[in-house]
Amino acid sequence: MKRIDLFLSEREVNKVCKAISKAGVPGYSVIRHVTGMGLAGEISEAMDFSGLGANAHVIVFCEPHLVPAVRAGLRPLFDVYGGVGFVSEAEPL
Amino acid sequence: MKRIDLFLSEREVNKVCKAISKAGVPGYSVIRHVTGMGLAGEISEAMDFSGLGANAHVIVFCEPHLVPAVRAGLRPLFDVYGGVGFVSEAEPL
Amino acid sequence: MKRIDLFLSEREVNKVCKAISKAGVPGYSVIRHVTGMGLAGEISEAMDFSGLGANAHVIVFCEPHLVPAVRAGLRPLFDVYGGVGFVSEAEPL
Amino acid sequence: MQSSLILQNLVSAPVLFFFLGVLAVLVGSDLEIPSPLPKLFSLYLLLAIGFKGGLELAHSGLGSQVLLTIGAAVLMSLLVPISSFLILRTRMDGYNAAAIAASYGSISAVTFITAQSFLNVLHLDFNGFMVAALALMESPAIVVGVLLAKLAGQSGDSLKGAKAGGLRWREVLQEAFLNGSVFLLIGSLVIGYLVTSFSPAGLEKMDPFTEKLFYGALCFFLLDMGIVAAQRLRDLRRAGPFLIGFAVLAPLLHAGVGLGISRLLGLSQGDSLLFMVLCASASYIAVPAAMRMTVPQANPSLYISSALGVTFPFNVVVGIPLYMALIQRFVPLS
Amino acid sequence: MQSSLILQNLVSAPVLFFFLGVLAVLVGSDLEIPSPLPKLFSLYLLLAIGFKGGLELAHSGLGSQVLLTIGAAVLMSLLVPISSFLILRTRMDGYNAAAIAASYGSISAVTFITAQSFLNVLHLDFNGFMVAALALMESPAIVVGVLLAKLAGQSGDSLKGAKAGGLRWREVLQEAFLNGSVFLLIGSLVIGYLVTSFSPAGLEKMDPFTEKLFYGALCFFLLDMGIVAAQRLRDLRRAGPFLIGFAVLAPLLHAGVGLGISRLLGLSQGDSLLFMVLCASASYIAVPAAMRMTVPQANPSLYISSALGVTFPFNVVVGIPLYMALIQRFVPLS
Amino acid sequence: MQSSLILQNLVSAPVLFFFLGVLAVLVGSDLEIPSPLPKLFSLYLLLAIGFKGGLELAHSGLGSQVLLTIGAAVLMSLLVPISSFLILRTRMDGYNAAAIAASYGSISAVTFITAQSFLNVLHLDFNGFMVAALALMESPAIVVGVLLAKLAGQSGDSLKGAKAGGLRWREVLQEAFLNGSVFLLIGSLVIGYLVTSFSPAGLEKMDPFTEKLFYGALCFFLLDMGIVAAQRLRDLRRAGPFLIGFAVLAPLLHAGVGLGISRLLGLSQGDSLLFMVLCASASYIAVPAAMRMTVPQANPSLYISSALGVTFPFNVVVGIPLYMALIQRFVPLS
Ligand SMILES: Nc1ncnc2c1ncn2[C@@H]1O[C@H](COP(=O)(O)O)[C@@H](O)[C@H]1O
Ligand SMILES: Nc1ncnc2c1ncn2[C@@H]1O[C@H](COP(=O)(O)O)[C@@H](O)[C@H]1O
Ligand SMILES: Nc1ncnc2c1ncn2[C@@H]1O[C@H](COP(=O)(O)O)[C@@H](O)[C@H]1O
Ligand code: NA
Ligand code: NA
Ligand code: NA
Repeated sequence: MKRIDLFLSEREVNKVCKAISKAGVPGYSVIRHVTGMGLAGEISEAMDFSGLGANAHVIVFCEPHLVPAVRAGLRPLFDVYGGVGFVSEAEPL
Repeated sequence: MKRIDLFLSEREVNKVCKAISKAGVPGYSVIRHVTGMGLAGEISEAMDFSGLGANAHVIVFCEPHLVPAVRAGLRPLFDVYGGVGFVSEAEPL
Repeated sequence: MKRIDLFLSEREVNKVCKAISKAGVPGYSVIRHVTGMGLAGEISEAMDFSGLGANAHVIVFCEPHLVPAVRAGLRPLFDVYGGVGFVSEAEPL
Repeated sequence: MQSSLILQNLVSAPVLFFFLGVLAVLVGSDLEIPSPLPKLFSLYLLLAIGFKGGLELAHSGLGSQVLLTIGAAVLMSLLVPISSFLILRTRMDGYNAAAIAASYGSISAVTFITAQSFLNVLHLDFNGFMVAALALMESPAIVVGVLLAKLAGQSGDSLKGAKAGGLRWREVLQEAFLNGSVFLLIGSLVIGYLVTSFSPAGLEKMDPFTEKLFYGALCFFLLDMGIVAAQRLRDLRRAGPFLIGFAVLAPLLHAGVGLGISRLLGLSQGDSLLFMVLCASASYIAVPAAMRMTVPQANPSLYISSALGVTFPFNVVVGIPLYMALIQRFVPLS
Repeated sequence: MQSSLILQNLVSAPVLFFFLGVLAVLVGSDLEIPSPLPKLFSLYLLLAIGFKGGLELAHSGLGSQVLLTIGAAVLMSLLVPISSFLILRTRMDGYNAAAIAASYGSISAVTFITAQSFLNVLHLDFNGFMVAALALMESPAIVVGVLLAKLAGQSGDSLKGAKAGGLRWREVLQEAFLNGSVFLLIGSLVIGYLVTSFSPAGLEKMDPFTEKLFYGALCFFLLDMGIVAAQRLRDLRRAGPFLIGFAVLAPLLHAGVGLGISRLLGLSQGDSLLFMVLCASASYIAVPAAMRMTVPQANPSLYISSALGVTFPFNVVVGIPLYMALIQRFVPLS
Repeated sequence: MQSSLILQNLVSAPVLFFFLGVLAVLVGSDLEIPSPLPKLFSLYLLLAIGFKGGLELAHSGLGSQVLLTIGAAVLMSLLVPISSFLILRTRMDGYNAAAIAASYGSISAVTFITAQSFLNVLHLDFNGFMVAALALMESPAIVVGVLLAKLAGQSGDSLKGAKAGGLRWREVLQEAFLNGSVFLLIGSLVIGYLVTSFSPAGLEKMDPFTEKLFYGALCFFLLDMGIVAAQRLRDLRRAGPFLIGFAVLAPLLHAGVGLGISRLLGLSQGDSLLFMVLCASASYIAVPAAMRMTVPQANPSLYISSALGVTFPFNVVVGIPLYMALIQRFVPLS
């Protein structure tokens, strides 16, 4: 089993969730109000009042064979809006 | 060392924390306000005003020999209320 | 690639972020409002109104050779203020 | 008459803000009231409604009509779940039937408040003790719901009920009586009563908070309720026509019974409307939170969607003016 | 005269709380208004300003001067982005130029509110329909901004524009007209209008919420704006002197044009100030949220920092009294 | 007399809401005020109390009695930590003794506010400059606490003190004077003073926010304080009888000294109560946040639990009426 960790702007969370659902994952979890630092510089919650939001952390546990579909679904979004993803090993409890 | 990731409804967080403490883990961390998708369908924060809450993400780092006790403690809760758990490898920094 | 998970008091988040930036990591993510249990006992959000805060979870994905620098930068902070860190394996998505 | 009542109700600020929330979802706006702000408004409304209820209860005293009315209300909160369960059980499993039945036996504080605002606009009086009735209708319905679920579970059609084992009474009573919403409402009622009785100087200082701010805060909360209710409409399609039909017809039926009881008790027009609304409304605050813990086998999206997605908007938009029209026909102006 | 106006403005509570927020950041205090509390205040201010605008629009009616003024305001929100783009394009890429231009074509509701408070202190009247102008200036500027970005993208200097493909009109219009802030503002305006027209009894009950609480809530929000604006100052150094210069000179230029139009339309002194402030202010609520989605190639820190870090404080501290001084010179007391 | 004062205090809305919160925890209700809502109320209370204090300071001016009283208050905030440290040091390590001592030298704004509400009910006047005293008592106690911890660390019994190295003065002063709570309180005081002095027209517009809303917001905050204080009771058992005894006897001792100073200064009955409460109360807002950073060797659960779990409820429930009874005996009605 694989664990996928995605970090992206809260504004695109719905788009990302749709993309990974379409890839066929059995479930996912979303943590909002994540701040951080990446290529696009520092992201804080200071502009939250404007609807701009901070980052979100999306966690997906799925079978290894789904990873390419998830990657393919996210590539266009990450290319346009930024965001990063990482994969690691896991097993069900 | 093992890393255990649990996702469950916020309503049962206290029960789950008690169960893993009883299993003897040295510590744990809890992230509330997690939304997501699983067997029980989509979970949002929309009903938060009613005390229903969204999901929580519980993270435990512990020695491998404790994993079976954690699993055994959580099984009855997950059977009744839903929730999922995953295990992966880790080491202290 | 390595994944580093840090748990520490919200009060020291800025200090920790500075320390890991100095170690040269390419990015990091911070989740605040984390509660939990560790050597220092139970940490809740109950004192948030006072500016004391709960815990934060800092996640860093970086090349393995940076891990010692991160560790060295955090050691003095963790020694004084408490906090724990864990490392695991990961790859870019 | 009736159409003017409906219009009167429709152009009130709280109802319009409810529609604004619904519209936001329908047209795809990203308007949202982020958590925990809705909780702030729900805590505030419970505190304020409880405090004001206690204040007026202290003024009206605990006469026989007060006790009779409260008794009748509690009785309804015991009977409605049972009759609803019998109807629902014909088409769905016992756990879901029990959880939905508990919802309809209990009340919706926001529907009640909206009815009060409506009465204000019509310059019709109502008694403060109706809030005591409201506060006391939450818990019995929860207890009955859990008992029904237990009964249904034993009769063999349980999903994962085998695990649930014996009835955990302590937990059931805790959820029924110590549920945060119920506790705050009753607690504020008692505080309002005590302050009015023993330290009336403090009332004036609470007034800007519990009274003046109330209407605006209600608008804000209803904006959020509109958003949440509209999001629930999607779930509803999955629930099917039977449940949707129940969610519209049950309030009518319960309001009708409520009207009959109001006549028997000789309530005023204003109190009659509030009594009918208590009977007709379904809980989406205390009951879902309690059912999630005590009847985990039931599907929350069913009981939340029918109570919040259908019955609540129905009562707020159509029900309140409709019940008022019936009252104007059958209840004499006292 | 002018210096007394500046002082008058400087010692008003909202402006002082803004400075307190700025000071907190400069001296390194850990004072913060944690999320989502600032959102509560921004939602509240939009709701209250919209509702009050609708109320006054219902009182003033939609006469020809009202329509002319609103028309002129919308025209400014179309022209300002174009002229700003042409200036900005000389020194930066098309995407950033377009996104910043959209910001300056749109408006800042908080600057507008602060100008209203300023007028209150001077006992100068203004018309409620100016809020309608404010509400209608957000969306056109967003649409123009996206069109400019698209044009710039096609002319070849795109960063990652190749991927963006054809203009997604649906998404652009959604961000322009259904953006949460725009939607709430316009929706509250319509509700204020409807309630005033059809159910005026409800107005008095809204008053403590939308009117009485307003000034204090504005202070709280400006405290947060001061913190956020000061945090932005750092980003600004990276933006360079050209953008900083633009962020100070553009409001002056736009306010000047606004003054000319006010004279043409024969607006009163109060309305002239509001019109000038609408032209001079730049959006940091609706526009950044919309640009992030529709022109992702632009760097948010540029358009947010210039609008929020420079133009907003400039208008609130120096601009408003300065524009008023000009008005006292050029616009007769009606 | 005294028992009627206690009753009078007990049935006030703020105190009753405090008890409701305590009760919620004791009976196991899931009532909670989710974060960051308590922060909203604490920021609001600090802003409002500061602003009102500044307003009244502007009215009363900075006469010699004002300066003397403030000076005496600051002196107490320097001496109380030292004497408390000497007592606490007999039974616990230096770091914990120092951190707890700092708490008791500083003040609790909510206790102060509750005392003001109590005076209002008794129709006793008090002077606005007492808020200035309150604002100035936070920082000195923090500095003294850190110095004591440093001293204790050097005398050899440090836990992990070796690492702490030299005193980081910059950080200590930052935590003492720029701590968010202290900064907002003093900042609002200055703003209230400036607005009152230079732009009194703005005062009336702030009034609904800072004055009218205050009592209700205090109730809401005390509901949360009740919950948090009751949760702390568990920690307290671990703290042991010595600390619990200290947490009850220290306020009595400090209030007694405060009464003596009040007599010397010739304060009115109202001001005497506020002065005694400043001396008797212990900080659980600014000081814990500061000690966590500057004396990390101390165990937060000790200083928070004693200040918030024991001293705060003791002062609010028993202390205030008791001090008032003493005042009625020893301070002449001016
Ligand atoms: N495959 C998954 N990956 C990540 N999170 C999951 C996954 N499956 C379930 N979850 C989380 O666990 C919660 C409960 O799952 P369930 O009990 O299956 O409804 C969901 O709402 C998600 O937040
Ligand atoms: N074994 C663990 N697994 C997960 N989180 C932990 C663990 N130990 C400590 N933590 C987190 O780290 C925080 C600080 O730990 P400590 O410094 O040991 O009190 C705790 O409050 C927890 O949130
Ligand atoms: N190496 C990293 N480790 C953890 N989080 C990261 C890392 N790089 C980026 N992120 C997160 O992903 C967000 C978007 O990254 P980017 O698109 O590179 O700006 C950042 O704001 C961080 O929250
Ligand atoms: Na009912
Ligand atoms: Na503009
Ligand atoms: Na003290």
